[in-house]
Amino acid sequence: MTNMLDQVFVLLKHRIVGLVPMPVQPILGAVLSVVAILAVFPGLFAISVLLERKGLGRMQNRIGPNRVGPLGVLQPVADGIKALIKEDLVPYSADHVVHFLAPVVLVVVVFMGYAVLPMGRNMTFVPMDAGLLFYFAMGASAELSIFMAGWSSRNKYSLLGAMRAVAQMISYEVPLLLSSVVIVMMTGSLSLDKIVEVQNQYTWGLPHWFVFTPMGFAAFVMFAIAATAETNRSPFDLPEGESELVAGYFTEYSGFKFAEFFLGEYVAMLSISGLGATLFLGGWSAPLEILNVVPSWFWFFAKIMVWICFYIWMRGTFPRLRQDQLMNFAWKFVLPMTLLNLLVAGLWRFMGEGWLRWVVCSAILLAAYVLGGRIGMRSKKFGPRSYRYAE
Amino acid sequence: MSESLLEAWNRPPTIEVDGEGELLEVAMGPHHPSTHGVFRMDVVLDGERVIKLKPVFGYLHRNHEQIGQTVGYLQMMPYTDRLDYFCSLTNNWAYALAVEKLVGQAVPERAEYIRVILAELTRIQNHASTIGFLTQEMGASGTPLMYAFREREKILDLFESLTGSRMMCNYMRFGGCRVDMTEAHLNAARKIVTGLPRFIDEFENLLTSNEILMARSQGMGVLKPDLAVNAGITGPMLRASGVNYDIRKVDHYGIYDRFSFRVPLGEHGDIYDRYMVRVLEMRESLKILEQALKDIPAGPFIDPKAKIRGFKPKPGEAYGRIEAPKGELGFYLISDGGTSPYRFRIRPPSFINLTVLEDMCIGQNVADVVVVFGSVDIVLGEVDR
Amino acid sequence: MLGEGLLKGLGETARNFAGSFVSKERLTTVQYPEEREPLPEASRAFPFLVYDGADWEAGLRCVACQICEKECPPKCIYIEKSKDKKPDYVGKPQIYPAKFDIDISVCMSCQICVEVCPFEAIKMDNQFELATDDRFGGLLYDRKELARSNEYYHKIHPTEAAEVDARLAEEKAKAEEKAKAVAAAAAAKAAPAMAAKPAEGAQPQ
Amino acid sequence: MKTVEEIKTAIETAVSGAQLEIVPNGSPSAEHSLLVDAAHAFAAAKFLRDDAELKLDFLSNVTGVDWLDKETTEKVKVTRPVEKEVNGVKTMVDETVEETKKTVTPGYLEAVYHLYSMAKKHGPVILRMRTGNRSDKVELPSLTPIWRAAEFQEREVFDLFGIIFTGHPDLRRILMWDGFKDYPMRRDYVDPDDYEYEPTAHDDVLKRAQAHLAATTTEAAQ
Repeated sequence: MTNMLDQVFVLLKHRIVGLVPMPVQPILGAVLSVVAILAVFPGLFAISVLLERKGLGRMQNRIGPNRVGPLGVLQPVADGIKALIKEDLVPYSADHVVHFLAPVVLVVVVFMGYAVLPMGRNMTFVPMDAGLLFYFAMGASAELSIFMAGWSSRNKYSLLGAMRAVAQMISYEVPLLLSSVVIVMMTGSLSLDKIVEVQNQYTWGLPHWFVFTPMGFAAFVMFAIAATAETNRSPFDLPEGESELVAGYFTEYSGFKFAEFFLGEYVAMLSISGLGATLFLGGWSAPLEILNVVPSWFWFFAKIMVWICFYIWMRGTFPRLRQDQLMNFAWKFVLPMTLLNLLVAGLWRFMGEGWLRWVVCSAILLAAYVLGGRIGMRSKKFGPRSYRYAE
Repeated sequence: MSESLLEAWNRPPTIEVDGEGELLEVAMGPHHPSTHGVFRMDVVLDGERVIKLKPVFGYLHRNHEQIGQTVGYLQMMPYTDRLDYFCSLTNNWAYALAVEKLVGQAVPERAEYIRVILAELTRIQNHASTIGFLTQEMGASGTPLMYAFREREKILDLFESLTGSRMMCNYMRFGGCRVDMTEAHLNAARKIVTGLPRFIDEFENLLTSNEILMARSQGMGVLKPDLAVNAGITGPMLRASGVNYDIRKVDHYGIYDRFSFRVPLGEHGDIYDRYMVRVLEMRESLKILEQALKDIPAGPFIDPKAKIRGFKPKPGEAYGRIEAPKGELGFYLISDGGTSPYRFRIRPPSFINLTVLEDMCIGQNVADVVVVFGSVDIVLGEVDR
Repeated sequence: MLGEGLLKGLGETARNFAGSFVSKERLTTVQYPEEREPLPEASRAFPFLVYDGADWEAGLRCVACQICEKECPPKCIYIEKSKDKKPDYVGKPQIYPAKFDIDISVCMSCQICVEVCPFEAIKMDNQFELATDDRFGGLLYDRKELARSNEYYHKIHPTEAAEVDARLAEEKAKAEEKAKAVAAAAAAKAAPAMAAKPAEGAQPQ
Repeated sequence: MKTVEEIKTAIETAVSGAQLEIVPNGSPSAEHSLLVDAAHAFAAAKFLRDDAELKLDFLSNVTGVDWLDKETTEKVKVTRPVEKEVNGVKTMVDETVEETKKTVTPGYLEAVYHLYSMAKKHGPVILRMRTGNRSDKVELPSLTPIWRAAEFQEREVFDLFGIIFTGHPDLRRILMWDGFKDYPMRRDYVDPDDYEYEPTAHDDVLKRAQAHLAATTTEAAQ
């Protein structure tokens, strides 16, 4: 029964595909999967937008949207309708073709990433051997669309935003990749399915998630930071830094194209959360062995939503960094840490079983973090201050 | 479409400057999310580095000085509310002080206490919201701002129950105040004062040790003390540069010599110091409030001989100034014996504090421009008047 | 340690998030059109004219002295005096405003008109929902639209209205006393004359 | 702090040739000011800032004042030869007649500077400068090189009063837009005719509103 529930979508797909003649079956299967992804993730986008607005509101002692539908749950629908019926303004001197293509490219590229994500047991659209590689290739293409948008708008704010976005995303791609390499080293595979399989084992009822190992945890933190920067989320939301650049690269977009950017951003967020969950939090595997009765796809989506909530929480709390600080942080702190982490992962591998490797690896990483942080703060002369008073 | 407009649109976005290469010229404002209203900065950028910055004023210019010269002395009082609409009560006080100086009007003791209480409450709510706006400009999605407004609301509720209006108080009169602060009002003020330290602690927890805030504000927008003095900078911004000059301590206007409070001073003159000086000033204001609310005597709240109608000062002039939350707010009045001033001049702190905006921004990043600008703490109603 | 302040901040927002579900203090929103906070008594919006009794036209306290018109800072009051007179609250015949307009779009709610009015005739209302889509006429209130009963005044500013009523009653009493005294004096003056008159009349022509 | 008289003598000894005058202030505040001639104002201001005892390092307030032409009428007795017929013979006789004489004191623009000391915590010292007249001789030396605080304020005085500060680094209009012609803070400034809807107009405004209405209706009729 639990197995049935777990595999309900897979079985459903097989049943439907079985209805058509053999030669058409692969195509229908692909179409079904695509439709499912295109239906589920924009739905999740709507939910996370609502969650963000409500959650942010609650953090700021407000209620948040509560007028459309009960408790405001229909707010995303209203927003969508509004975006659809708004006039689509294109600046006179903009490059019309590129201006039109930019949001389309973003949405397409972002959805491509889902092809390799295992969303449940046997629920990977394309179980690719080099899934991780494919994912990063697709993720990197998003920069193209952002640059297209910024350049074609012929707006100075857009241009500045696009420049920032490209610099930032390229910089953070490096730590993002390197922190994932740790997982590849531990599993010996680039296949995301394989990575989940490795984590889906239990000792004393506890899972073997990579986040519970020293270098896995370090990689997880680095990955989270880089993922935030990669999706242009607060505190790394400089490309659209509202207070300085109005709306950054999509300043000149309105109506449905604006909505597409919005959608692209959130879907990218969801997908990178999905990747993070797959790599470090065991993908679709349950957090405790006894919880395996709950279907695997539930765990996958639950982990995504928790990740999104953390994003929202950060957005509600932090101010934004500045461009050069962001770059410094990426190249001078996160990157060395990820490199060290690779070293530690190697050490872990060769030290063999036992408690010693836990202590050594944790100590190395912790010391590096504390030292690096302190040196970084010192060199920039940051720190708390004391004040004098005049009577 | 006209040819010139077309040309303007097709012009390349960069400008050529000798020796500097291609530069980007951006007009930040008047329609910009972080210019606190309608203010414009013409910024010339090399990449993201600021090469030149020229502030452009006047989008909210209503010529208050001309209004002041056409309407009578009392009639100007409600207009002063509309200068710095965040701190109408300190504006009222500065104007009342100038007129009282012009005619030699004494103020009863209770009225002085009421003025101090209201001015310090105004200072707290202004500083809190300024920090909120500052962090908003750093990109904190409004959380500190909302917390600041939560507390500000309590203070404004007190203002409304006392003066009848939340922001446009029009409360002070020459020789006192318009209505008395009853025991209920005083108790409400006491309740606010006891609740505020917790709020400031919360605020500091959220911000003071935040590494991102430190990175964004420490060493940014430095203002050297010599320049600050020479450029006539006043208020928290001056004290953040380490110059000990608080008009409450220097002029002892009102009854400020009766209270024990300290003046926090910064050391580096950067944005972080401006932030911290404001936080510490809020704490000092709380001290003043505690003392004032304890000591407030009974008595008349306005000089019974004070004239409301037919106010005609003798010819002469006076310059009255107070330490408003944003700096030195002064009113300069010349009377020719008529019912309205011959010359009415406002010395707006936020306007003059902008003198050094360019000096603080040059060489910084474009992202820092808005933060530096936010740390100056201006209200366009007062800048443009 | 790097990140300590960030964690502290995260803790603070989490506390507020959780607090918003349990404490009113951390969820300060008032959902305005449905939920309303009671206005404080001193709250003021725009001026209205007070009348006594049931008939607004007869009971208007305003005597068209035009002080408020003169003292109004943005000059939003326009008064035309009447040609005839009608009795005021004391009973003395007084001029009344034939026209009394306030341009609410210009008015800045400073209540200086209230302060300078010697007849307690103009007071501040606390009605603030006056939006209209008529840019010109819609916000120009004539005396009928401005007139409110004394009971209404009592309802919105009870303490102040009670003081005003006491003061007016005192004035009225004084005026009546004075009138009585004047009448008595007149009577006293008239009495000898009256006494003399019949004597005169008695004289045969 | 030194009194105004002492400051006056101090400046006179320090800046040779400076002509100073104390402008009394009739109000109870009794803050008398020093009138400095434009030629020596810069040197005097520099002295005030740098003098060890005064050290007026903080320029608080800069403003302009517009003093209109003053017309004074006085009755004077004038003796002049008048042709008179005395006993049928025309002779010239000196006669004293009373005449009203109108003298026009030319108006001027005035710049007022309020100085304080942040180092010594005293003040204010009020410095005044006057232009020659209100039309063509409106130059005054700028004190911006001495106090940066004057930068925007002098621009404002230039914008609203029309005093031209020579030596100001960037003298442009500040509150009004660049193409604006008049100086709106002058006492004789006439604001533009835009009285379109004035339901509660008074006095001058009423007259002008009516004139405007008449003008627009005739325009519309034509």
